Amino acid sequence: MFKLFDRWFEKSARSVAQQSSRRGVIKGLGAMLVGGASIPLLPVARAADPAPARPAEDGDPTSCDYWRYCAVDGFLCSCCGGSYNSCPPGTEMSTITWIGTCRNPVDGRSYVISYNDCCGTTQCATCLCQRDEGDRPLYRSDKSNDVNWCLGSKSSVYHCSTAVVVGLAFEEQ
Amino acid sequence: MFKLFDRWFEKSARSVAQQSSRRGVIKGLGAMLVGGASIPLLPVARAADPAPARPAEDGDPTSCDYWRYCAVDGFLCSCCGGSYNSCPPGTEMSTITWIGTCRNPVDGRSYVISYNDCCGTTQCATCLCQRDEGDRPLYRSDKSNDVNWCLGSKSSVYHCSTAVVVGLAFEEQ
Amino acid sequence: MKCKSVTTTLLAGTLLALLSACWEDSGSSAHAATAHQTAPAALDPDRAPLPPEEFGRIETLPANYPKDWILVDEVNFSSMFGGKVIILDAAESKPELRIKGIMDKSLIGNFTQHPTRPELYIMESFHERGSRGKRSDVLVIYDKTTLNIIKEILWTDTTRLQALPERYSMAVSGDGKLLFVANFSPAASFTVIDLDSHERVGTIGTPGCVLTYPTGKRSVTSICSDGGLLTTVLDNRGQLKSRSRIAPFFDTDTTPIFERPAIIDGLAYFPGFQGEMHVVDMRGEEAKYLEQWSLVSPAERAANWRPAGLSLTDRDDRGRFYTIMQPDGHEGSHQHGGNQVWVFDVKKKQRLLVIETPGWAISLGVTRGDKPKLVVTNGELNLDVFDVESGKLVHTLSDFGNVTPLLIHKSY
Amino acid sequence: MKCKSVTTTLLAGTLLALLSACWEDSGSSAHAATAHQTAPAALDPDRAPLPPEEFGRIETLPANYPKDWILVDEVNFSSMFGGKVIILDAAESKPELRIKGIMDKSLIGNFTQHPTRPELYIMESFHERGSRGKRSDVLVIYDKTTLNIIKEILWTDTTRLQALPERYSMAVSGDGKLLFVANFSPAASFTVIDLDSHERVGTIGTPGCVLTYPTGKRSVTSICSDGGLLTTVLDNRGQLKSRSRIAPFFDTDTTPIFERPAIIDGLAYFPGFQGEMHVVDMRGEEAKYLEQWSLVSPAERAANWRPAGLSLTDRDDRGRFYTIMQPDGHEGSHQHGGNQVWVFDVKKKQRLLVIETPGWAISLGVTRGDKPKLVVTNGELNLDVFDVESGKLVHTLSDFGNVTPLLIHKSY
Repeated sequence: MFKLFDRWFEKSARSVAQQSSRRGVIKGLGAMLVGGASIPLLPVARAADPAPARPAEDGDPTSCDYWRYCAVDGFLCSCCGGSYNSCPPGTEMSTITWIGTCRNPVDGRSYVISYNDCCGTTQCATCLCQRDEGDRPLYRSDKSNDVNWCLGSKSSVYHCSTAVVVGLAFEEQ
Repeated sequence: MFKLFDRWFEKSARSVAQQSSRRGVIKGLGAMLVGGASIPLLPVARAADPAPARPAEDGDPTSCDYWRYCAVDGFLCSCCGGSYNSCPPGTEMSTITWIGTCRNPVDGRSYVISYNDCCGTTQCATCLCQRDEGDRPLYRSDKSNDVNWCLGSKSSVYHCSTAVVVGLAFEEQ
Repeated sequence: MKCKSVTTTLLAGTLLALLSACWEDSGSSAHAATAHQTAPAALDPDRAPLPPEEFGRIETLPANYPKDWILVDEVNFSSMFGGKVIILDAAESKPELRIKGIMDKSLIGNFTQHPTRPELYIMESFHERGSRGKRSDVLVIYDKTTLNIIKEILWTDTTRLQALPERYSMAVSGDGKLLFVANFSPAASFTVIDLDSHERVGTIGTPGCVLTYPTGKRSVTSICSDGGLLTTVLDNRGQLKSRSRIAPFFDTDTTPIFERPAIIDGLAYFPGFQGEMHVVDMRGEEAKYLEQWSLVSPAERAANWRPAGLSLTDRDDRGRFYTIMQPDGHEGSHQHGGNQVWVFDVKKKQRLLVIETPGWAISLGVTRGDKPKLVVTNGELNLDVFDVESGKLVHTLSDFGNVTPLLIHKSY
Repeated sequence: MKCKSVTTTLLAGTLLALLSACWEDSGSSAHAATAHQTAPAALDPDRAPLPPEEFGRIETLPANYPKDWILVDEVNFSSMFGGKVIILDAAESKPELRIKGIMDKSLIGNFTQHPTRPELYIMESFHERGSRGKRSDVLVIYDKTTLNIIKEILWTDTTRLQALPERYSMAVSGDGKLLFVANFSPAASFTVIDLDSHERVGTIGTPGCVLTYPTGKRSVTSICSDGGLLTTVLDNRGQLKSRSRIAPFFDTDTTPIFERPAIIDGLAYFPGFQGEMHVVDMRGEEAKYLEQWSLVSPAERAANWRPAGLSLTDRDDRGRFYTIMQPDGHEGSHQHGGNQVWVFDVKKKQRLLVIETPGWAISLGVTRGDKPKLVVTNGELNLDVFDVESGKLVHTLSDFGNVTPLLIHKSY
């Protein structure tokens, strides 16, 4: 199956293992959930134990098939001087974004992932990753990755996308 | 022989027949010669007969090996909605530029060619043509095609390059 | 910059030496190698030399573009400052002659054109310093023949929709007198421009609903997060007169539809992700949901043949509907394009043609006239041009400055 | 945009319905197909779930960059608004981990860095509306660790040099206290910035001469249209103290030289188009022409082995000189690159190494340290990294957002 920009960015042509993911769990809350720059006050489960005995995640955060990227469409900040949950130097993390629900294959749990864009520098233009699972058109803006989500940041210029764990999806509680 | 940007623009990879050209005939006058937007008052020969009986030029003005392009380095306006001596719609012709001296294979004469840039729209980005015959570094700015010659125009944004016949080179008189 | 100052500042004391050198041919040794390669014609004194040529000539375009011309929305996804609308002759066989003109379109700008007036519209954004500094959102009205700017209208805020290109992020009203421009912050609204005066009339909220499908003479229909529609009816001055909500007809989670209809004779045809076809009557003052039928047979549905792509639908002048189709579709594949284009008679609800797109298809556009050409953004992000009647590939448009040509407009 | 307004404007009356839907898993049927593909782990209740993560984290860089890092001047020749400086680890074997940071560099901006202070400098230009409107030329001073902007200094005119990238379109003075920025309109000058106060000192004309080679403690040498040099000597305040012209030592038509020297221990090595090597002493207050020797043997000269390329020279920390070489050179081929890099001992005037560059070489840069890496812009406009001692290709840097990476800077 072709991805949209296969030839354009060679790396995006790597075959993408389809991650299991479930969504529809949280509907219609996208922008609201992540409207603040700090951890939003969500009715989601928080970790009781900050130091799990075994690795809590597995996989390569610079790879499009990493579990957190199930709904992403953009350049991965992990390849741009940032990480899966931090922005590259000199950029700014957007405060309004869209969300997905991705299943972590290590613990079997589904997490709400916030795909905050990093903004303020010309497009990073590498590691384009288009997964689109659960993506919906603009009319469901909370789940739409076609939008430039550098909204609520000083700059509207898109650089790359992160995948920040917001919390457990409701179904897991 | 590789050209600088061979792979980047496929068209520039077409083999370029080296046109004969002679320069050094007019030295050091570049910007001055074409400093005005109308035909500059040059001590060059003018045509006595505006309607020659036989075709006065030959070749494909969209092709990098066209005789007028002997010293060019840029996108050919002929491929961008303009022609070899006119700018595409919505752009503006720069008034300061660099020159070359190219031999017209049809009449065997050498002409002074002014490579006026068309400015004011993002790069045309097709038909990149790099001939560089007689090109000199920045210290000989009259013959330097590395400079963005969208100088003296309202916009400094380079779009494409023309090749305007200024007149006969001195040696032909 | 005047000649004199160039001369004095740049060449300074060396000018006299250079002038005196003008009459000698000092380049002969350096050029001897190439001078012999092409065996130039001998000087022919009987032939008149080429006359000096005029400086400053700028080309213009016809007010009515030929029917095979297209306008390509080039997002330039890796350098969004450099987005463009590229005007191309899709029928031109010589690649170097295809580009007719280029307009800038900054930061995922939106584009539409007037069907009858010689005007083109681009809604774009700038920061004062590229990616930083004060942002300005600007509607730019272009003269279609010169590609010169007639007017720029600065937005009072910075809320215009920035998303992958949509045919209906802007629209000209049915009576041709108003322009609607979608905003999204993510609060949704649209701004109304009077096209006679080229003045802004105002901005009207569309709570929970996005985009601007032209409806009736001067209404706007938007598509909503509840799976319904909202029609905003404007009065003669372009101000809000009334709103009308069309009840939900799809589920945004389980039976989502594409927000990209083809509008044929005032009827909007919205394909669903799984091959449904929803028909909405846009002819009256308010939109009216008409019916649902299926683009796919039961067997095709079982094989997961689905509409897929980015700008995946269009119509031709004969009223036929075009959509990209993908086999083995699944959740998450709806934007990934397909390997066929299906052409429908929407009155008979019958498929008329299947056009194979061996280079893949991401977006499509159809040219005007009785013998339209189908233009498809292929998997290499070039444009494949097909003859609709024969289904055959005519040629591929590449090397026209394309990076991500994601939306193809027919010309007027 | 506050959460509340998003909610109310975007979701409006549908919010309650959506909230109540939050607790049902309505996506299961749509996702059944993919849910079985990867056989997810069963839920493990003994394992602590991942904690929620902090928003807004931004990475930083070390004040002293590792020796294998390079800074790539990416002109983006087809979308010049989107030029960049890309900070890369040239030694990183995993492609996805090579990029360390990116700075914007608009409209063929110029770049240099301070050898000791944690500052980077970009001179760039903007029009108010992308390619139209008022132009601003701006010097931007970056903090090297955060890549945040410390200060922007707006030029009073719009004359800064816009040309294919040059190492010496800007330079830090020998004493580290001043920054010189080249202007070209085409009248040539340079602007002086005080790096202690981050204030502009003034602009000084260099009639007929361009670029800013740092000379002595606080002089600037420029290269002239007569084949000579001009040294501008500044006083303690960075103001013009005196000018000194160095007599012509080459003919700009018949024996042109590249304006791209490598400066090694204060001696500038300028290769000529046909393999000459001109040495200029930049250690004193005024530049002094020293001597000419040849990079090529008589046999190599007969085979037209010539220096060629765009940014074709550099030096390493051991004081060796590097240049791209081209066989069968001719008039017009001087910028087209070559298939070898030659490394010289400039004291002994001897060639030490020949490194084959099978992917062609257009520009080069050499990393710091005792075991430097040679980084070459190849014919596909990717970067080939060679181990200098073995001459072997280590790997190729591609897919880092490169379009036209025309100048490679070592890091400090």
